[in-house]
Amino acid sequence: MLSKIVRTISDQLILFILIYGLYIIIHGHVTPGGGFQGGAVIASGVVMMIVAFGSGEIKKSLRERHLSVVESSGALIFIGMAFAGMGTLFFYNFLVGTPVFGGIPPTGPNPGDVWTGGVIPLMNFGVGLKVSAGLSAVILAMALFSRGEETEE
Amino acid sequence: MMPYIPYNIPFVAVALLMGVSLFIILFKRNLIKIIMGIAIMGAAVNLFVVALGYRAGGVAPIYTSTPEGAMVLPVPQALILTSIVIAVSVIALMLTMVIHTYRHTGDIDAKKSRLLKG
Amino acid sequence: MEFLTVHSPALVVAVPLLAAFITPLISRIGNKFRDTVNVTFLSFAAFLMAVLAVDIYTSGTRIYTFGATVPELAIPEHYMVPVRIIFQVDGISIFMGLTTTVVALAALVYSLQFVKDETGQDRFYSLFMILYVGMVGLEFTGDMFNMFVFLEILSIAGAGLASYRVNLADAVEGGFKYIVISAISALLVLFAIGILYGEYNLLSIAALAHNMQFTTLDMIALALLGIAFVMKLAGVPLHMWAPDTYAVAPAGITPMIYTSSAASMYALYRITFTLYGGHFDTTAIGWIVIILGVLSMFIGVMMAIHQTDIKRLMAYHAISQSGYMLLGVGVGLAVLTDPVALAAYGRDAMNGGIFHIINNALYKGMLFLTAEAIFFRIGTRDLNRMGGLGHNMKWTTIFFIIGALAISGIPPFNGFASKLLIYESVFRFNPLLSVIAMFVSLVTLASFTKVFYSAFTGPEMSAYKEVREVPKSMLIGMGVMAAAIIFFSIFPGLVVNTIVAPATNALIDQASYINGVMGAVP
Amino acid sequence: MRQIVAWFVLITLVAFLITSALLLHPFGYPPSAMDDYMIARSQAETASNNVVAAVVFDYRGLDTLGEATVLFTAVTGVLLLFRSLKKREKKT
Repeated sequence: MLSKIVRTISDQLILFILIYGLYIIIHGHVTPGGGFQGGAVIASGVVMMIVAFGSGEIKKSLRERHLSVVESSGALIFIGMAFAGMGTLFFYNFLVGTPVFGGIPPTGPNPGDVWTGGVIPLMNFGVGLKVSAGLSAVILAMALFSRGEETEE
Repeated sequence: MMPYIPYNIPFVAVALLMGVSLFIILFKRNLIKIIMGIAIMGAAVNLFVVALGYRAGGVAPIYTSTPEGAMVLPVPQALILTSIVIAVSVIALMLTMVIHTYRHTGDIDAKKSRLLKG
Repeated sequence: MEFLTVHSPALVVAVPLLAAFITPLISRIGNKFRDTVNVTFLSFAAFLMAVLAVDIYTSGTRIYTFGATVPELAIPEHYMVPVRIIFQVDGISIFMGLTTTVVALAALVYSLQFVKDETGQDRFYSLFMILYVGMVGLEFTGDMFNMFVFLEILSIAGAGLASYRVNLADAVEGGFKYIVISAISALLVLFAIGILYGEYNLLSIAALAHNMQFTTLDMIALALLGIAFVMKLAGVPLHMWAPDTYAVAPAGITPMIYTSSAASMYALYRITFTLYGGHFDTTAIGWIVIILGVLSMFIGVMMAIHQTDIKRLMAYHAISQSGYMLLGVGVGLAVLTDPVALAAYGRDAMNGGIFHIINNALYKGMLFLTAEAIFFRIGTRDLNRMGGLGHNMKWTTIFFIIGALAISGIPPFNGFASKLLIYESVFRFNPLLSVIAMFVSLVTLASFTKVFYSAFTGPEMSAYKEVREVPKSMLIGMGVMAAAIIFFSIFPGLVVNTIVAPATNALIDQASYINGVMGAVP
Repeated sequence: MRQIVAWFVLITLVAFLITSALLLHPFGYPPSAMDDYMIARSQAETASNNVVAAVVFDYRGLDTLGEATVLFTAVTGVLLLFRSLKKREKKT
């Protein structure tokens, strides 16, 4: 656990990091970024919390088991989107043209609209969930193990 | 239009970076250094692939509020996105194994373990 | 049913992946339930594989374009190159797929009771399914970069599983060695893919083969790919990882990792025959493959003789048996441009080499399982501390005998069938190679005789009086493989004609692979 | 002996790589048959302004599934290796 100054600042900063990560995930199909990048940003926030508060403190609110479940759910959202396209073919972008994220942007440079992209935003969301939970779980497990605690089953 | 860069210097630089990483992997016996070598090698290959897709004077391949003009190739960027995540995964697993090796032998020197013996 | 047939190439990969993803979610419900779900999903994948196989053997190569509107629409309308990822399943792909599936089913059933008392079972099964997905994807894909991704999937899953028994120091070392070798080879593959991409701006294997000009760049890419895949399949100068990893991997995983080496061998064949075939003088490359094969055969078996660890011994034999496959297919590659020689013996040699892949996956896999069954009961892999196990472990002994006879090429077992094809055809190519192959076979027999005598025969040892036969699911796992071996031994001609010959044709017939994708382009 | 072999491997591979670097297309002027299709059509076919996102999730979606699987595998592997070896009593 680090000094009080670091802990207080981390406590304030984590909110901004989470929002920034979410922004990157949600705007993945309009601006640079996407699920992986945003997920990595969120996981870096978790790493900051682990450094500031120590892994023992974080363990009370964040368990690897739960992270593992979140990760699986993200993966299932992603592969579920791929399965949902099977009316045509696996990975078919079936939402293009429908009311849900289906708006087709004009060809060429344009201001951009979040309500486009078909399945891409949904897949980005699933991947973001998965990456943030997965990387956090890895870091947490390593931090706990180096303190001599083993991961629960 | 940008002028040609002579002798493909970016690609040569990548090849030299690969050489550095291969040197580390072949000659260093410390397991952490071997992992570093693999990380450098991954970075070199990623740089190579993304440099392949650079188009002189091109802009990022994203249409949102972008200036008119040629775009750099999008596929290499998608490929290295995949490749970066794979590199991270491999390194995470390797570090885990090194931590365990250290727990078992109290050492991360490949010479002292059974490693690299037929 | 038609839905399943149309989508089977994608579903074979997606269904076990789904199982891997839901395993952490359903593990709370109970271990029995989780085991049932996993076995069901894998059986369903096996069923889909069978459906796909029937379809391919009746109506030819299947193309599945991910995300297009029609599966066969590999190239978008009014365009000239493929854009999306393609699964292109032909004779050799489905042959490897069937091999993988049989091994995976047997290994999964075997593992059910093997890991029953261990911790971390959920993750074990997740990784097992992912390992299966990696192999099948590698065998089906028609896209270079996709091949790299699946190569990484099978490497990481294999390495994680190889060091499953983290309480043993050598298990972690074996896993580490495997992942280092895999990472290096995968990065070399990626560099080669980068070269090919930079040169042609293509990633599909068929389109690359169509445009291949065999410039210096292509030669360098071929060299990098060759080094990488030989490293991964444990061919002799680069085989150092294999004994360590095979020896420490838990039961059920060793056959899987071994089959993943066979998948890498498939990738090597795919590169040399389909991607580069017909553009260069194949004799030189063929001879390189033959020399690799002979070296693997000879050095592998020589290293095996003096091993005392039963699994290391079998691992060296695995390397040695890989040599036969390389030898057979290498002879085919060397005479690829000579139609007379190809018809006279090249095709037979390739049949032998490819038939040997499935035979070897079966009996080698079963031998690894018997070794692990012994370890399960007596807790050591040291041959000098074994003895008299035949008294109490009757079924294991029988399975071991079947496997040992098959691997040594004793008639009437399937090992003999494939080795005979190799001996006869290679003899007409170059008699010396054939003699070496027979000599290696004899040494193999001697080595396994030694194992049999020291482990199973002799008086009952007092320390092992209480040893019982292994649990039922482990016996079933070995039994599935033994049944397949016996079937293959009784009907070798049938097997060669139905599944091996189409595989050989698929490798030789590069034009039809290319036309499958590029056919629509004038 | 080992050192000599290692130097030989190193020099050969680096020579290969530098040769390939010199022989490749001039930096900044790549061939682009496949990529031009994606740049031109991604907005109409996938409704996405971000061409890279379109490639990642639509044109080459299977790669991304593989990538997600790799990450899942690595996380599972890490947690598998850091697991507690003590057996639980309850729950058969």
